[in-house]
Amino acid sequence: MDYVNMTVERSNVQLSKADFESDQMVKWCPGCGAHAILAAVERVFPKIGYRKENFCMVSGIGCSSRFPYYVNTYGFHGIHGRAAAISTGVKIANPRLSVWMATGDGDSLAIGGNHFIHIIRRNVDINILLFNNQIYGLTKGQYSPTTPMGKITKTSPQGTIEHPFTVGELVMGAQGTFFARVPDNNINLMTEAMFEAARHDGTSIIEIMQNCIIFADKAHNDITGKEVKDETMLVVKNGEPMIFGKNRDKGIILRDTHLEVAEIGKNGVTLDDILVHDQYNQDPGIQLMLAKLAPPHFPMVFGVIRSAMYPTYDDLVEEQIKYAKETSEIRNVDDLLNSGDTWEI
Amino acid sequence: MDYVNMTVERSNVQLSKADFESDQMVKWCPGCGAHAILAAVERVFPKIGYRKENFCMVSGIGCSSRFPYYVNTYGFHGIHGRAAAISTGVKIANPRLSVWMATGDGDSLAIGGNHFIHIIRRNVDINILLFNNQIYGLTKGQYSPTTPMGKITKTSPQGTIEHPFTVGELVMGAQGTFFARVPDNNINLMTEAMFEAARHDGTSIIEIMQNCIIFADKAHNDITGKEVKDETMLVVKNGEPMIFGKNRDKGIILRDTHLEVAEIGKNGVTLDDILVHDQYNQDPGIQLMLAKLAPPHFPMVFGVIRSAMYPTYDDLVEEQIKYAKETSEIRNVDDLLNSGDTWEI
Amino acid sequence: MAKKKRPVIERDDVVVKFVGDSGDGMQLTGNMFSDVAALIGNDLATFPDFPAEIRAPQNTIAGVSGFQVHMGNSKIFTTGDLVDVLVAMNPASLRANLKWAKKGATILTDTDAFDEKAIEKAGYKQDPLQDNTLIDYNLVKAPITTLTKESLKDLGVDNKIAERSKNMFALGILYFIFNRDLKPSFHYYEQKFKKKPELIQINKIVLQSGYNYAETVEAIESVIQIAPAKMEKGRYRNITGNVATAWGLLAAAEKSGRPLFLGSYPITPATEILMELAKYKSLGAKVFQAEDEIAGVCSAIGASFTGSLACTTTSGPGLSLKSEAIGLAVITELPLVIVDVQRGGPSTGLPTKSEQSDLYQALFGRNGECPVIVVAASTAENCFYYAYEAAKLSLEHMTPVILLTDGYLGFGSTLFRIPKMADMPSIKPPLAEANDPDFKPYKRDPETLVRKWAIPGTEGLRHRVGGLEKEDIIGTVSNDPLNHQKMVDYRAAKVEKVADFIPEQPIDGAPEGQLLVVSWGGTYGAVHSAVKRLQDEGKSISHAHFHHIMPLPKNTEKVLKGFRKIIVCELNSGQFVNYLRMKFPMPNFYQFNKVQGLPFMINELTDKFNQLLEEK
Amino acid sequence: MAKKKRPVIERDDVVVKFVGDSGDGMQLTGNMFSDVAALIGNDLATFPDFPAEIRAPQNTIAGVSGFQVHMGNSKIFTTGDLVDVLVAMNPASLRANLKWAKKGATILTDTDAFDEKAIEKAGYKQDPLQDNTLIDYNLVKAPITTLTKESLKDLGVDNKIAERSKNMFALGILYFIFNRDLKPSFHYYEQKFKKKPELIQINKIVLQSGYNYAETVEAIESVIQIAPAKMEKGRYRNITGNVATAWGLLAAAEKSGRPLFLGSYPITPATEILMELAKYKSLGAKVFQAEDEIAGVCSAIGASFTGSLACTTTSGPGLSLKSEAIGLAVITELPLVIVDVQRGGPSTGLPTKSEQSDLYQALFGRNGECPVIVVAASTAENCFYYAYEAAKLSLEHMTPVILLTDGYLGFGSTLFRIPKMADMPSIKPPLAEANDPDFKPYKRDPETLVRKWAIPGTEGLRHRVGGLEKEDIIGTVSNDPLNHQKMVDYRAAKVEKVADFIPEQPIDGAPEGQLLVVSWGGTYGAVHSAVKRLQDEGKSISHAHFHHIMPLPKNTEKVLKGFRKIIVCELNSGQFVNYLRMKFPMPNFYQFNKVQGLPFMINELTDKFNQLLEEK
Ligand SMILES: Cc1ncc(C[n+]2csc(CCOP(=O)(O)OP(=O)(O)O)c2C)c(N)n1
Ligand SMILES: Cc1ncc(C[n+]2csc(CCOP(=O)(O)OP(=O)(O)O)c2C)c(N)n1
Ligand code: SF4
Ligand code: SF4
Ligand SMILES: [Mg+2]
Ligand SMILES: [Mg+2]
Repeated sequence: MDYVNMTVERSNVQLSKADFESDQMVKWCPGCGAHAILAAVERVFPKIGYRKENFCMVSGIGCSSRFPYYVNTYGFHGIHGRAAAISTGVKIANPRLSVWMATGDGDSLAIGGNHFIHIIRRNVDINILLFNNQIYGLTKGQYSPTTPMGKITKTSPQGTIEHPFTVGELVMGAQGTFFARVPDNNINLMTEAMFEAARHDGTSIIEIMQNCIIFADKAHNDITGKEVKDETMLVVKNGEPMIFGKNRDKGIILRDTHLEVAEIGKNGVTLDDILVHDQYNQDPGIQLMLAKLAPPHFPMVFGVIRSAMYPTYDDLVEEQIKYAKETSEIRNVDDLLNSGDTWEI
Repeated sequence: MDYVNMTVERSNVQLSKADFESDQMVKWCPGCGAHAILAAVERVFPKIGYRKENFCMVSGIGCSSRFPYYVNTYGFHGIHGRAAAISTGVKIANPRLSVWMATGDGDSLAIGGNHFIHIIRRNVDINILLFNNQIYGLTKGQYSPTTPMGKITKTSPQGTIEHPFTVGELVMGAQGTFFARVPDNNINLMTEAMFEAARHDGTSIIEIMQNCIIFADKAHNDITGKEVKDETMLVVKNGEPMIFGKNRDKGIILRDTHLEVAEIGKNGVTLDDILVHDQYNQDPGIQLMLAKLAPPHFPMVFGVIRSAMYPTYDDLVEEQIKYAKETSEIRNVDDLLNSGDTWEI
Repeated sequence: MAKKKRPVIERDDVVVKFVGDSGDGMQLTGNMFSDVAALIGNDLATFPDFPAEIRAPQNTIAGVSGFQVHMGNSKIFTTGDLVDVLVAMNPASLRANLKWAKKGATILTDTDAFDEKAIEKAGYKQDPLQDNTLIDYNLVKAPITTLTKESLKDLGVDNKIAERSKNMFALGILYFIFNRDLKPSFHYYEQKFKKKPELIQINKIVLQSGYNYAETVEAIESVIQIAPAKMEKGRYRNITGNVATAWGLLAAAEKSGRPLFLGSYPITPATEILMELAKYKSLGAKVFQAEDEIAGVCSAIGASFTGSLACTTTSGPGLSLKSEAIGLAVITELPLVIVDVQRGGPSTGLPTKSEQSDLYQALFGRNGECPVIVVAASTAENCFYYAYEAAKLSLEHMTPVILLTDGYLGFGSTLFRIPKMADMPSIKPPLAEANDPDFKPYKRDPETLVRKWAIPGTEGLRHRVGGLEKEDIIGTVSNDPLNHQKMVDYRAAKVEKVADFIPEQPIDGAPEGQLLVVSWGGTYGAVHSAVKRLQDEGKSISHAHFHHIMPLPKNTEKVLKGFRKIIVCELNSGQFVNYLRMKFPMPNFYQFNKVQGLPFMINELTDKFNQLLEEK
Repeated sequence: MAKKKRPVIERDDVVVKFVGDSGDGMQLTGNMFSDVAALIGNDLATFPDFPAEIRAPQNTIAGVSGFQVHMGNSKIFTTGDLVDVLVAMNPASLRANLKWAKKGATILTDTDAFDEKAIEKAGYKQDPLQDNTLIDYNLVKAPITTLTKESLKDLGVDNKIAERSKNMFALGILYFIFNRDLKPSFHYYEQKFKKKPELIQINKIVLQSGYNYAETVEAIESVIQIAPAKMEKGRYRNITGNVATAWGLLAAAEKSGRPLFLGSYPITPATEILMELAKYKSLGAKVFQAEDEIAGVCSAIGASFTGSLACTTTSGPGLSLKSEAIGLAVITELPLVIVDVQRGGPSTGLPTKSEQSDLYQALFGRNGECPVIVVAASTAENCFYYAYEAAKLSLEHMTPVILLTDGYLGFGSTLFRIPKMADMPSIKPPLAEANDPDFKPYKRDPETLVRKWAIPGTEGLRHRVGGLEKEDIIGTVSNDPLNHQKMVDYRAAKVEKVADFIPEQPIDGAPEGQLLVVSWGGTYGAVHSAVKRLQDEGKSISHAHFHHIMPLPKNTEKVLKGFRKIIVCELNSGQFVNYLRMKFPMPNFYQFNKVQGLPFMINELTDKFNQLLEEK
């Protein structure tokens, strides 16, 4: 397949799904959206082309964070909220690893929020699979920072009174370079986004609208459900106009300072008026507006929304080290110990 | 003066600066920008019109966080990074207090990043004075999350390799309802922004471009310096066109999907083409673009950039309690103890 | 099979455990069963045995969910070591629990669930109902699923719903075995399914069918009767430790006049306290689900500064995260109740299991000289009283209190005699009065060394506190060396002085003798039972169970000195015994420790005690 | 005044302190002064005394900055209790430091700085140079500012710059008093101001003028000479504890072949380690300034999993924040070096002051049963060796190590005999080999109980670790009760076994006697000096200073048992003594504690020791 990030060591042989299957019993609830995400990962990893020993999967705590046990890679099941910090250490220590992080909306946006915005700001080359089920699954059903306002959960018997984050907005507000949104019920969209994330040099956030069948069942159904999705999901592709609808006759246009839905063929709107998606645009302005769109007045946007080039933290670390090694007179610890003011007695 | 947030108890008497002066020695370095911020606060507090006992000042740790000692209000000097969490507790516990938070770029954006984005998301009615000196002052000069990339500091001898946050972008990415940016060398702009922050019902972030004369002297000088500021600062006012320049002949226009600087009178641009600032716009799209603007191609935008109405967390808490009190049968602990399944022996 | 009248056997106490797949409704079944026992006047204790996963794959060992009930005709102290009656709904649950069954125990199984696949998944080589596996037990094999479906045939209920009520069929069988009345359960269905009346009928029919079926089963040779326990008169309810903790905090808030604020982040096994308190906005409780544990405790500190009874609830990893902030509450001398519902550690450890291994952390886990009050509850029911006590001590002594409970207490339930709020001890926080001209933020009451609490919004008391060392009396920042020493000493003395305000340490048994058994926290029931057994045998053994840990009761040294040997029993590697060693340089401390995520068994305790009694 | 030849007085050791306003350059002056002492072969120790504020208002007590040098003709163990020569550049610095001056000490003041305003700001009622305040001292009053300006008149230097070099004038006076050569300082200027040659000249002139002026001052009746110390042959340098710590880590990385990773967040007084390591990218050190302490330690854990010598550096509040994550490193059994440069607590406390109050936290401050290795450095210089040792133990025993230093060690400096890397002990981490068919993540070396380190990227070793309890040998998640007990015991035993690999505890003095003085960490110098003094007086007193705290050296009990009384001296309220009480049930522990943000004074120690020696 085409270009992937060249820092990571490549495999000489063609790998297959079996290379990444672990021998551990998968303990998610039957019907949980996480199963599909696992299937997507097992499908995409062999395609990426790296040596299988160079994959490293890191997670925090939560249902989603059990992920590393189910993939046969080097894996680290961390503590709650700290996956991004652990991943950062892994990647800096060895940039030749392909580091993947599995995390939840609680893990990364509640307790882990700080590490999340900082890994993004630094643009450490990590691929983050954010299982957004809008609930704390593992602790059995408390609201999370993405739970819609008003929702009744175990800790909000009168409905939550917290305005939720929109993951894409937060990512871009933190200077993110890659953001994709995918539903857990479309394995192709998932694998495509994962593949692009692997290619992207920098922090890649893939928000996966994942169903928690036990504590927030059908939370995404109004958007990703079979019956509605043609009208509620806009899947963007780079270079293509942003069209959706059962008859693919609706599109997104920019009017004055804001986005609007227009019907092609009505009010003089033609295909040429429809915005063409540019995921590589450095300026996140439009991408941010896209990430914010949501029903009832808009479809929600899926696919790779942003993928902008920017130096990565891990590359810059290596560059500074290389430069220092080339220029410094201190080449080993004996040099160091004897540097500066010393005298003989 | 005009409308201020009505939750907080008002003073019967006219207060003055003297009512807020503390007896503590101010221990910031001579020439530090913090002195001017203190002056602004002492000027604006009496104008706000609240009872002086109802002001509560909360901070974390840092030079900026010594602020509470220097104002005669109830004050709490917290621990590093946690001012937003402490403030949240203060305000929920007593919404009739006017809670002000003094914090630094390290305190709120490094260690305190998580509480910062969550207080904003919840829209707790707190006024946050964020002293952005682009450095850790108190610990003597390490780079912070707002230090420009490439800057040499005590911990970046080869220059930082971290992409900085733009405070306004982070605020809006976290669903912020109020954002203002002011320089520490303009007391009027500071007091105006503080007054508006007090009026705003929700989390108000005032980013103050503060000079740390010791460890990052003149960090903002290229923008707020006397010699350049006419060309590098655009001060927005609600309802007014976004004009700047020594001759006030430059303005901001929207072309296609992005903002541009235009000269009035050139290329057919007239005053009418210049964008008019709408700080109350719910949709943060343009406000976000404004917050991002910076030299060399743009001026940096100052003043109140966003101030949108949205329910506050603390108000909703009170509402739910009120509703529960009106509707629940459990009115005291005896009721509670005897509720549900009980039996007599 | 013909119905026949069974002999009724009187029993003092019986342990029943319901086990099945996560989806089999064992928690509900167990709860209904114990409610009926409680209603007829048995004392009881229950414990749910959740799988670590939300819904592990069906029919696996990992997916087994259980509920144990211990009921009796006198005070019940534990949930029972071994089981008299085991209801096993599938092969995996049988396999996982058989080791807990007494020899000769009655085992009720759903034979329909023992198909080849399920048997294999459970890890059995062959059907345990057919080979010798259960030869030592009184096996009741019933095709429960089939019978349930059959009983509903006439109603035309679809198979799935029918299958889901098989737990009620099993419950019906148990009701027969225990000679129970079905009416309370009928009443329960009527309440619960008000909005789905068809479910009322279904459940009633199934329960009754199970009962009727049992009458025909020959293996059930007798029915068991447990007389009501002689309990103090009063109104009772069943309560879990977590709910009791939540209510204790609400009670303290009401009594003290200080509004309750809870700042918490969910974590097993403490989450229920947060969920419970979130329900009582009508009592003015302000419950803030924070973004993390640090925000939880820091928001509570903010609320405490603002005059609330401020609390935060968590488990071990969360307590670690809160440790820096607890130091802030110590130096600002503000009340703060920290509840740690302990679980298995270290790190994430065994989150759904219980142990007592956070004691070190509670006592010592903060930077600097940073003493706090530590108390520990010992039963589900007294979580109410110790939560109340923790709040009272915190409010009256202006210092953080850590209340230690654990997963067993938190999830387990006991009966709770409902107190009257009027009878609860008073709580009088040292509020500063408006415009008090003598107010100084760090001026202390000479008797308690407690400073006054001056609440924002009060006229004439504006002041500032914070985490830097405070100047004595005036409370400004001070770097003065002798002042620092003084303040360090004050903070320690203030906590030590709490010993003047707590009860003396009681001894269960003679105040002098061969062996003193020491325990603390959630092990009370097992240790008490073991000591009692040996006392009944006439051994020279006494028991001191500690609820107040920091400070220790004033007479502690005297209590310890009365015995030739002291054995400290804990579900950790020896944290309390080491703490006692620090305080009392005595050579005769022994220790008995278990770190298995399991409670003590009475037998292992008595074995150990006997050994010590016999050795020189 | 005429120049006259002064008598030369030989002294064994002298303490000099430079004090002035924050902007007066006292740190630089002190450093230059001590460098010259070192060059001529004196042994020395230095300590800077920063204000808590960056630049407190001029001429205030809060703004006083100081630098103390203790130099001598034999080994120097402390920075000195009291001062022989005090250079006070303004009234505030005089007032703040006079209490540290010996009776009869020489006090050099800049009379120009004693104007009315400054005198008042310092809190003096009248000019202390004019009244009886300094009657007990040998006062040298010099109009330093004026003289400095004058000396530069010919150069046409502007007044501001001239004023800023007044510290060099004072230094010149000191050089005269101590009979020093000016050349090394001239050389220093030449190096430092390569790019600003005018400054070379200015400084040289001012320094020389000060020297010359001193010759004319009558109050200087003699000059002091300190002979070179007899030190082991070798190459030397001056080093602070923080720099030594940083270098020790670099040395361990080189020796072990494991790349250094540091994940840290700035915090006083530990920041210098981070800043120092950030300089050595040429040695491959990867230094990550994290967003907070938790990210610091967690990134280090990630790097450790990935095969680095992973470290994190902090002070008390930061250690609190890291406690949860340290548990993760314990259960994943990964190497991790945590450096805690202790400061005054609790909470933010006294951030610029030093104490030893994080010991409890280091030993016990984590949830669950969570043992780590704890070692403590005792001099600025041996921070190098104990950082190296901490890394070695961590890498070889696959477990976190907490290295305790403190603000005194960190900021203070001593001479450091430069070792050769070839002579440093080997470090052999237990790396798993690629494709090892026997590799199992939790299989242990039977001798050390250490598991193998299998580094991501290595062929044939893919595996997963994490914070949930691990199954013995295979390392998968396990909830099994007996497995949990086994793993808890393994983790404890693995740390205890480290005692087989560390040196026995040495005793300074006889192995038996009346009084054993026990100390640990940064108090070594003062305690050693006090004991030595009494030993010289023939008292039956010995000293055991502990560097290895968890585990303790194997012979510890034997060491303690040799004495009638044991006194444990600490700069906290008694944390190590309580830890010893836990381990050794002996009735004869006494304690001496001080929590003032100040080091021990030799006199207060000898008083206490004498008292114990005299009492029955
Ligand atoms: C320090 C700490 N705090 C809290 C917890 C409890 N906890 C475990 S997972 C979780 C939230 C899970 O939510 P999310 O990240 O959305 O994952 P999900 O289970 O929904 O996939 C919480 C609160 C913990 N394990 N550690
Ligand atoms: C838990 C903790 N970590 C670190 C520190 C050290 N520290 C104090 S202030 C500070 C950063 C200050 O930077 P900023 O917030 O920008 O404030 P400024 O001093 O620049 O106003 C740091 C790292 C601390 N006090 N506590
Ligand atoms: S609780 Fe929800 S998120 Fe967790 S495994 Fe079950 S369905 Fe999935
Ligand atoms: S160090 Fe910088 S920020 Fe701090 S007081 Fe001084 S000038 Fe101000
Ligand atoms: Mg979730
Ligand atoms: Mg700053």
